[in-house]
Amino acid sequence: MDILEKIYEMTAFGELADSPGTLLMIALAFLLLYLGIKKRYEPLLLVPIAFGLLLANFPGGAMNVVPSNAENNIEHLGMLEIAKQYGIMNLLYYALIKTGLLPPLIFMGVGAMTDFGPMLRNLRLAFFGAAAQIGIFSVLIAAVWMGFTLQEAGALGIIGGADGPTAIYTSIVLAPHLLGPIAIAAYSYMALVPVIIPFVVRLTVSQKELKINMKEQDKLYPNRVKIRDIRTVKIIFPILLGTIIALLVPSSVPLVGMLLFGNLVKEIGSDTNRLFKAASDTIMNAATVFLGLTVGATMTATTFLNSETLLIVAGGFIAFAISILGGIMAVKLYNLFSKKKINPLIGATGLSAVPMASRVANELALKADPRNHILQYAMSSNISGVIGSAVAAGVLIAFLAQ
Amino acid sequence: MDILEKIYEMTAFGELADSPGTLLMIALAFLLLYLGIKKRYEPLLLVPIAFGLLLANFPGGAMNVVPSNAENNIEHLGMLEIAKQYGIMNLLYYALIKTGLLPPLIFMGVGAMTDFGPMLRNLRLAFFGAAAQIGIFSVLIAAVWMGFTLQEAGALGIIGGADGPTAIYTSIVLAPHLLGPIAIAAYSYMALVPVIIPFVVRLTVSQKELKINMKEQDKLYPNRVKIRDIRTVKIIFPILLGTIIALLVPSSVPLVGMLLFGNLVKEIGSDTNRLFKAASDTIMNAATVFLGLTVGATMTATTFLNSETLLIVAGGFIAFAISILGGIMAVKLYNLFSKKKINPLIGATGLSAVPMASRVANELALKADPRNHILQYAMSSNISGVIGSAVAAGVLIAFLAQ
Amino acid sequence: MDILEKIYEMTAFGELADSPGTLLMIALAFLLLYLGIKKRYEPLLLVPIAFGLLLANFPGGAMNVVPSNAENNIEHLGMLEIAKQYGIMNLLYYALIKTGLLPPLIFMGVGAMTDFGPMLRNLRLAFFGAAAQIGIFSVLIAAVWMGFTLQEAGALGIIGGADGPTAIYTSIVLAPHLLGPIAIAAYSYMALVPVIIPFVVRLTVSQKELKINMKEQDKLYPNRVKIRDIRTVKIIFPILLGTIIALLVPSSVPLVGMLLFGNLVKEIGSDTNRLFKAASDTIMNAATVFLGLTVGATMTATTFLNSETLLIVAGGFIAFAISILGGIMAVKLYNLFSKKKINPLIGATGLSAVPMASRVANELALKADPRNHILQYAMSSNISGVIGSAVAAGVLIAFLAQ
Amino acid sequence: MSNDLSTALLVLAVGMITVFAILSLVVIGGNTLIRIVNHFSAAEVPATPAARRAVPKQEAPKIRPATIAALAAVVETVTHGKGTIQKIEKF
Amino acid sequence: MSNDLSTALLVLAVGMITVFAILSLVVIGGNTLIRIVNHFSAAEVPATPAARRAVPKQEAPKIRPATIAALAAVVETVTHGKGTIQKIEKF
Amino acid sequence: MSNDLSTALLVLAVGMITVFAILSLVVIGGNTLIRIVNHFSAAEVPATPAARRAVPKQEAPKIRPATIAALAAVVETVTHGKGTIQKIEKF
Ligand code: NA
Ligand code: NA
Ligand code: NA
Repeated sequence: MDILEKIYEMTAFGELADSPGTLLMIALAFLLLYLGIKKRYEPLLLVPIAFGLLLANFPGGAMNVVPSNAENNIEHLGMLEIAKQYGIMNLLYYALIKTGLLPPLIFMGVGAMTDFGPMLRNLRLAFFGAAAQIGIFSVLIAAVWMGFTLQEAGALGIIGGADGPTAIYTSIVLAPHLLGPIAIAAYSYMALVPVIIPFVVRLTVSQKELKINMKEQDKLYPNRVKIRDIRTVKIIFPILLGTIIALLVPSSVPLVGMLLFGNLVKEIGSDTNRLFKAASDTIMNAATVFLGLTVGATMTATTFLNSETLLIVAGGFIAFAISILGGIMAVKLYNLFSKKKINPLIGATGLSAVPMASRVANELALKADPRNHILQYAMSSNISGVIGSAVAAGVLIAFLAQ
Repeated sequence: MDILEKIYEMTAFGELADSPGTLLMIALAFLLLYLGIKKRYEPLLLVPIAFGLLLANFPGGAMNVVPSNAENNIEHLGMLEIAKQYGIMNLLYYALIKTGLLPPLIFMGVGAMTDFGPMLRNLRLAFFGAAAQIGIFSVLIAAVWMGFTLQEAGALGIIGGADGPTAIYTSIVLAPHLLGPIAIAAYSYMALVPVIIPFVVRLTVSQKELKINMKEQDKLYPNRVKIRDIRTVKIIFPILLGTIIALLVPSSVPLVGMLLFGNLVKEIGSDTNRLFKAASDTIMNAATVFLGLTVGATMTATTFLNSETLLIVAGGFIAFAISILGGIMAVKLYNLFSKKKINPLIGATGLSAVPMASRVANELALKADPRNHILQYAMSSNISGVIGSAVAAGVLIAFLAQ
Repeated sequence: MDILEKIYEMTAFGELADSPGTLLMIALAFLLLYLGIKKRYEPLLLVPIAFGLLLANFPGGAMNVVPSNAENNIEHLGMLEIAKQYGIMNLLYYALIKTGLLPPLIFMGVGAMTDFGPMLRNLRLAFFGAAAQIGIFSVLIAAVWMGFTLQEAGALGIIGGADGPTAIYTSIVLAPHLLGPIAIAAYSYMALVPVIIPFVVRLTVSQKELKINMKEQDKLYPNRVKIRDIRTVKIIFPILLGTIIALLVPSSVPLVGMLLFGNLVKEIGSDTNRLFKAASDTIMNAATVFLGLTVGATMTATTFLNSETLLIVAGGFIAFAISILGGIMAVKLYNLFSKKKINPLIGATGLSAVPMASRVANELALKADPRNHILQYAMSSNISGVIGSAVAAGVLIAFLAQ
Repeated sequence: MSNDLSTALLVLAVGMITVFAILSLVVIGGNTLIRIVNHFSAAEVPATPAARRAVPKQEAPKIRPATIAALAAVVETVTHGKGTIQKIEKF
Repeated sequence: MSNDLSTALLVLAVGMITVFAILSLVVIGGNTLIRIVNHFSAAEVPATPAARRAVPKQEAPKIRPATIAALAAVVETVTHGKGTIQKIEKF
Repeated sequence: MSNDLSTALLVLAVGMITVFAILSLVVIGGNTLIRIVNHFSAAEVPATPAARRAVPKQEAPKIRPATIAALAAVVETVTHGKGTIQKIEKF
């Protein structure tokens, strides 16, 4: 039966029998598809990641990302050579991901979809986006202590920034071999924010604190500055913000600079509408497709099924929890010294995970007191948490990149 | 007259006089433009192919694709070196086509525009998409017999798959020097489906068979399974399909996997709408522009004007005809043994060329009996013909790629 | 204070103190942002150029374009190596700009947004798009005389073509080190057309001439040819135009060919609507974003702050003025010999800068005589000025490229 | 028979067997899938419709066809047959 | 005169001659094209207008605002306020 | 304490200080910006609103705000508050 033998050789069954771990990876892909589609966990990212994972783990399809090493020397091949020898998935990975190109492009899109209005109207609350970065650095230390290298630990910690593109960009620079599990952990926990935030809040915030009504506080202690010309402020603000950050943490410019460019072309309006469409739609959507598929394709049995992955999953959760805790504690500290009280939930949203965290915080506040709408206030620290994470990533890169 | 001499040197007239075949190529470009614009033969592909052909054959414009060989070693140059030495058309060709990138991306778009609904509702008929692949392999044998190499013969045969991106992908892998004529033959014959299918049907199908009414057969012998939750089925189906194909023919994963990813993000709906827009619009449209222009630019007098091109044109037609015939005969064979009869036109549409073939079959059925609407049934074998061709391409690549 | 020292090292202040010229560059970026946003000078290009300039001049951000030289040998590195060593801005620059890819893609979009209708209806006036190219070649001679190399002088002269992508493409080929100032000069003067054209017109055209009424002249001396089937003419015209130009100036094919392809898919209509969308929207918008950012990023204190930049700014203005003058004088010459008079403003719009120049000319005519609408006539020489500049660029490249 | 020809014949055999095998599996697998989904959707019939309504596909499926037909007729009348409705979205 | 200057003068001459030559050819060629197309379209005048209407360009510029207002009113009535017109295209 | 751990501690200190410093500067800078813009916009109050209206965001340059308001009111009334105008384009 020559023909049947040839057919068997062509199929993937032989290779599957040789590496049974691959079946686990395929099962993981199905699980992620289930979470993304049915449970609606960040479907825009989890679905393509899961599909890339699926494609990568069908043996013989040559759709898995092959890590570059001293032997295969992929990093120094031309793009055409990579495509010929390793297929289109590696072409996409080495051209778009390994070059660090896609995360800044996605940040440009994030910027074009971000409205700094709520933050500008409650600028003081932006401060609490800083405290919620503590999870990043705490887990960095814990991970180093557990034996990760400094670079790996930094990439692990950045999960606590609760921002997908930031986590991916930092991983690419510091520890590309951990890209897959870090991306999955980051997006999964962002999807789980409706579970994680209430969990931490219940442990640390009293009912009385949850009932702190931001609007009433505003009436009692009114802001002195009203914004008269929001359009002009919104146009100048991203330029100002970019200048401040670029001067202090230049290594965060590829991320933050693109975010603010996207925001600027949005705020200018019709004059730059073509640029806005490119940033928020054309480039953003295509980048999301390729990012998801290629990140998924980095995960094969050999690169994924090890104890590091489990530690990343555990560490990522801890980083999230500590970040939320940090934000809450900073508010509590502030309330000790200020007459004008702030709802600790505003600290929790410093985590980022925009706008999910704000919505969750708003619901928690409404549950404690049905008239206590804090969404607009939460958005302020929420957006500043994105900036905070990008700055933290810049610091990690400046100190740890090799 | 130094100035006039300089002007003459700058113009293309000198080079045109040296290679009169170029005028033939320019005439071919005009013909294809006429067919695409006035006759509306697959204008989305034929117009850019024709324009690329035109640009490539104006001497001195440096817009023709230069094949890589041992001497110029283009395949191992960097992208910037290719652009500097050979111009932007070669840059696009070597970055997007020679890497095999565009056909899978276009397949992603095809998937995002494919509705498996008609196929799922008449799943049994999908079986006849298999028989209509016989043209591919018949012409493979004939071409080998006529002296083509195995690789060239496979690329020639795949024209019979009646699917543009599949034909282009297979040609890139097996015989890139034949890419131009194969692409033109494939798209031309797809445009000629309203002529070719009636031609084959008239020779082989009786009026009585044309009058077989699928709806009445369905009433006489009803399906036992009704679909209660089409949305869930449509979401799981591409994942199931991908898994089956990937296990059996891994080499078709780059094509079929991307098709099914496009389909999945379409079926999930609003949650992945951004991915759907990227797949079906942004990436698809840009890919079509670049595919057409560069495929057209591969054809110059030296690469195109030879006997091989004529054989490809002839062989492509035969492959189409045999595929249609195969589908029809499979139905006839089935009807011999089954009480529930199937209209042989359902076999003919196994060719693929979606949805043109189904429309043509429907018209033929209505001509024989004005109440005999078979469109929904024809779409089933029609779509499964696309899968069949992609699988056939995978087999060709698995056995013949060097 | 080890920590503060580390922080200081991380910031950009040290480097800023070392190269104070960078502060001037940042100030220039703010000025350009002001001009683009508030003054609405070509915001689609000036805003991204200004932002790219800003990003490039924050020290330590690694967002500035590093010129390739014999030492760093960037031109011969792979894309991944460029990204790793020089960051994503250099990746974008070397992949999209230095390869010469983006200007032809933008020209495709320009073509898809150009309507040749007004030109076809007043075809005779297209002739005056030729005379307005004299500024290009005059400034070429002046620049050579002042000590620029032939290549630099050609790139400087092309500013007088008043067409952004043409100027950028020619600069990339002839003098890439001058790309930044040339792009800024070209777009700034295009934005200043409402000032420059009236300035030249006031010096050279009499009130009597401004009152020449094109419609009345048309009634007195009617055209013999009316267009009966504008759609067919518009479809064939780009093909005809492309063939004429390609035969005479093959080196302009990458620009003009893409322009005409974009125009063709627009004129064909719904059959090629997907290609039209790609050309005029998807590809165009993304290309504009990347072109602007990278062109801006080529300008750093070391490459920009020198006397050449000042000469380019001055030379560009002179080229604009001479081009306008050339167009006006050609009309005056024609009027000497023809009974049917032409308004000299039609000559001025031969400059190109579509459609701004036509609008300005129309306003000047209306100011002289409120019933004298010349917009449709001005558009004819205006559009032909684009073709004229692209042809002139082709001649420069054919004779001067090394 | 040349070596190439015998390879070509082998590819013919393998190819057609594979295509038939895969499409058979698609038919069988698809039918199994439909049955399984039917099984679960039968069980949760009372629950799902509401839930699904909350997650509509692409664009608003709940504008009744009758309404659309009415609209189309109106558009046809008002535009003298030159206009069509491209997209109707619910809010 | 330096060598570069003489090259520049040559380029000026060649450039202006070429630009004038090409635009002359465009004028002549364009006029010829219009005449030829006129010739053929004259022949098929009764046939084409209808056919052309069937394949219109990109999008319809000529739907009158009044028509749109009427349409909008109708849509609101029929959909009980739940529909809006997103896009109206001519065919 | 290992070398890596001390580096990690240093990064923690530097990182948190930097993040706090930057967000403080953002708060201060943002407030200063608002005050400055307020100062200028107060000065040009009579001039700007009209000017700004002439340059509205995203699209529709020449549909007058009054028209839009009227339209919006109509939609609001007819749709009982469930409809919105998504896009108005001139033709
Ligand atoms: Na964060
Ligand atoms: Na097929
Ligand atoms: Na010009």
